[in-house]
Amino acid sequence: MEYTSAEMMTVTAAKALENGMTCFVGIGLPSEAANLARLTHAPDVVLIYESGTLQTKPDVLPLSIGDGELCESALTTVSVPEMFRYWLQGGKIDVGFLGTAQIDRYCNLNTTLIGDYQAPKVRLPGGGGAPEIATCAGEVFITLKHSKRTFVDQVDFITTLGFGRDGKARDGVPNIGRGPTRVITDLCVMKPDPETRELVVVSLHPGVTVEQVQDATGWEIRFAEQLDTTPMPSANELDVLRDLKARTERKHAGEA
Amino acid sequence: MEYTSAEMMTVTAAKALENGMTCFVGIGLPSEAANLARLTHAPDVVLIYESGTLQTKPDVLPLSIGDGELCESALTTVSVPEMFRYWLQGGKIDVGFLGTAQIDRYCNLNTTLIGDYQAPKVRLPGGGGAPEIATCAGEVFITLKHSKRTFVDQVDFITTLGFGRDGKARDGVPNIGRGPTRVITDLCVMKPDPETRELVVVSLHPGVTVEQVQDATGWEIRFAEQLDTTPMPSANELDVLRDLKARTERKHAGEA
Amino acid sequence: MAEFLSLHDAVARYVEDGATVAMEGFTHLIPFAAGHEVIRQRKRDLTLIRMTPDLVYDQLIGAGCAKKLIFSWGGNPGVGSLHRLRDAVEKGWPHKVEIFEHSHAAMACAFEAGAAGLPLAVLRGYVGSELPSVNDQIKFIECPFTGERLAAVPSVRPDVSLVHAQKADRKGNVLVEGIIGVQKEAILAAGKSIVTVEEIVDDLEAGPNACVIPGWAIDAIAVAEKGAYPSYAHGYYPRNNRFYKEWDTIARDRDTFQTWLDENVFNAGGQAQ
Amino acid sequence: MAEFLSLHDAVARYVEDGATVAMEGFTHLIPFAAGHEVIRQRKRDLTLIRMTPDLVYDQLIGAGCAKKLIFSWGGNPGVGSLHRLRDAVEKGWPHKVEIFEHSHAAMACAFEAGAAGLPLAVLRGYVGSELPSVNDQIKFIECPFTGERLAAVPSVRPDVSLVHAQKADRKGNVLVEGIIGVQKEAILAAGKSIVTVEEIVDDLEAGPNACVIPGWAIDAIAVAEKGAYPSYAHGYYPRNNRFYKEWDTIARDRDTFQTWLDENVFNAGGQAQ
Repeated sequence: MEYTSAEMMTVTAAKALENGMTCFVGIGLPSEAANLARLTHAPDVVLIYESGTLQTKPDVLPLSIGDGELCESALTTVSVPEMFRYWLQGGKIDVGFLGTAQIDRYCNLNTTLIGDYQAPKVRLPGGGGAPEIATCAGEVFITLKHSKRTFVDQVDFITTLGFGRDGKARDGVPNIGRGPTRVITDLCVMKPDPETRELVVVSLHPGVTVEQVQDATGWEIRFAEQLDTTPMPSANELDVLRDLKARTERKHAGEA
Repeated sequence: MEYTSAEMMTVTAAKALENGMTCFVGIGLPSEAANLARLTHAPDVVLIYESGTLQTKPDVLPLSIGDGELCESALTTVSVPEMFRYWLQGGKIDVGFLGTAQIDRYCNLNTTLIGDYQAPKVRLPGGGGAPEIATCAGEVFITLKHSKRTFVDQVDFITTLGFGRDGKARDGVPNIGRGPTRVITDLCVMKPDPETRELVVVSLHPGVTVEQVQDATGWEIRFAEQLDTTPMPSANELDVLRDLKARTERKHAGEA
Repeated sequence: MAEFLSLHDAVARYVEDGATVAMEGFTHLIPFAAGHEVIRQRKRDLTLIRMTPDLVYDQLIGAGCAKKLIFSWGGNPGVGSLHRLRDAVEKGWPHKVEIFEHSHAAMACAFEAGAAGLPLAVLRGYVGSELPSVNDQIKFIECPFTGERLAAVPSVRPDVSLVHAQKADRKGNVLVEGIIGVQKEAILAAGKSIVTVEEIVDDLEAGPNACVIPGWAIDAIAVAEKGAYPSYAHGYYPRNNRFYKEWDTIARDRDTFQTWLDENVFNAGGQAQ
Repeated sequence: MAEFLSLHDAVARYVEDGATVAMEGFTHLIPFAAGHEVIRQRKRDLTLIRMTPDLVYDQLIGAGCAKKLIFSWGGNPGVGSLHRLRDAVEKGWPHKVEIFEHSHAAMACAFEAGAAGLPLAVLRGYVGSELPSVNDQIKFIECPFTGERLAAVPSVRPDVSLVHAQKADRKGNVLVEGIIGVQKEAILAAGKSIVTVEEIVDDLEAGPNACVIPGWAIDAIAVAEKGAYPSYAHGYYPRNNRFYKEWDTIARDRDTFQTWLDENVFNAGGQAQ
């Protein structure tokens, strides 16, 4: 079955989630991947959105983090302070699933701005839930499209901690999560080196070359000695994903 | 119409509450007085119990601070942390209505113990909500029976602040309520002197003498120059109070 | 005690030029009608607080109402940028807006602390983030029991909060249901509060632990049917996701925006577009 | 993930001698059945935490389970003293119990902070009270923004919490309704949690913002019909106020208490008296 690189990314990101995990879900690509996981191999994955919806099972993908669909299909909905205090900071989240505008070799994320803070070239939306998702969740998965614009040597601003400018920013900090454990793009899967925390490509998507990944990365990226090929999406995964996206499209187009 | 000194106390305490006030209600005498107020001159008095019941209208008096009656007749019921944080500490309470085991000339309250803390002669239940009700509510009314055992020169322990051992403990403290503004007993009504904060008898109940009050007080208590006579309970007030107590008696006796 | 007022009168009475104003609603129950009334009354120099400034704040900023913005995520959810916010921050049009930027966790805690009457909120936050280097309202304290370093931010205590809710009863008690965000906190933390509602009912029909805010904790209630539209009201009408997407085009250009504002706010009575 | 266990097995697995244990329920849903199981299993040296230790804690203390008590109001509500607690504190029978005493506001905030994963709670509390002079767990901090002096207490983080609730569904999600106290906080703050419920149902039939605790945040669920009796369960059975009054006589005398305990706990299977 044919598939696009975007589908490859979503299916691979979905597979990162295990059944039964509690996942704090970012909007956009993470939300797509997390719901695909729920509809395929991980029916009991627990999806939590920062709008307060606990254990939600939306039939279509939400456009915003607080679509009505999320509340209607949730086990219960709590206030936003409770969500961040009891559920995230309280240590109830296994994995935070995030997107980002920029990422660097130490997995630091920038969603604040391009350029200088006082005179930005491009002002981005800001941190939202990410700064504390990244430090309070047990671990963090990141998914985004691979390009030199997004994979930069140094992020313009650390909105959200990966491992800091030197890879050591989590060392010795009490009550902090493990941080990013994998990054999934449309080209490959990366994991931080267990020692230096620098991102290492561990798996190339079928048909993708080392050169392609290097060309789309703003620093000289490392590749694992044992470089795997990411498993292809199954027909079922693609079917479920396409159905989900088609349902979503119809729903959002139909609203007036 | 004849009445007991206990009824006189309750009716007088009830009259202290004005219609529309929000009142954080202690169990026992304060609860009896506050509900009498609601059933007579102050139908829109808002009664709040620390169990989380907001704006409750119990048909019978609760035995505990969290009887089912309180929740069933409440506008809504919130968690106990929310009650203390948003409603009490958040400054939404006009008046806290408290009882006590001991009170001194500066209106300090002791509900902790008689004797020494490490080797108590009598261990009392403790502070409960009172310490913060007394400082976070706009003002505080206190009601208790008058005796040398309860009105002592120095409380054995300041569980709950009146005006401190020297009458000055509220001076210069930011974000603190006015503190006790009246004390109602079965003999009289007292108010703190506006300067020294020492309790002054401002009104004797009908038939009560200055000597009786002095004999029931553990220090040389002051009397206002203009000493009023407390208004007698009306027939309606007594009827409503007796009905309430009879209903309560029947309800609690009937439970198995 | 909640007074039933027209939205015009409520805003005229309680929203003053220069005030600190929170209009809340976490993607749900966003008080568009109230925001438009603020624009129509040409309020100026407002310090606007909101975790997720979205279209209504884009509109307020583009209309020149704002002097400062305190926020944690400023975008068009699922669509992209807020172009009026960006134009103000990047190019100073219609004038410069000063921004104080937080994370959601910190803002949520700051609303909670505001409702709780505290001057500060304490959280395990901002670890490794560079936000503290650009926002001097973020400090750190040491736990006196464990020595752990924790973040502290000032609580949110707006002069006035405006929120939208499903319904009020005739005594002014308000029910908020569904994604309740920080609405209760916004009301309780504020000096004055205005709640717009879809309707007034005899009985809220709320469960024992529903999010009900007593009338005596609210200053003004104004009926604003579809007052959250194009956002949504759980149980009443869905979110107009299409408009959220269209806004990207409308707001991208100053003239298109101005035209939209004239047609849909200034010349549109007391109703949301 | 919540496991459905018998109450015996849940207590045997999760309540260890020497553990810090919170059994909560603010006058409502008091976990009597669970407390009695702890007594039957002769657990020892427990640090018992509870805002309002009432009869069940009086029973636990009289039965010799407790080493320490952290509390804010220890009485028989509306009736008087807890005689077993007094006997332990005043006369050391059956042995001395160390007490750490707070106000309700501080305990409520400490449970909230525990659920929020924080090491401390900050509140405007204890002003002018002498409690800080007898409880070294009460400290004061200075607000870095306003300079105001605020109280700080360690958060409550029990090894295990036991609470009673109305019902669970077949996935172990629990509904608590009515006076919800600090039950949710007790569960979320604890290392392990046991929830007893009146019944297991197919559907909780809860409103959108009801107090529902997901099964994956709970360790064990045990059915205990009338598990809160003589306390009450909103929607199931009323409080037995008469028993609360009778307890005053039962508990006043050591022998009467022992006899009661034998008859109603030790020789009474896995059910509340």
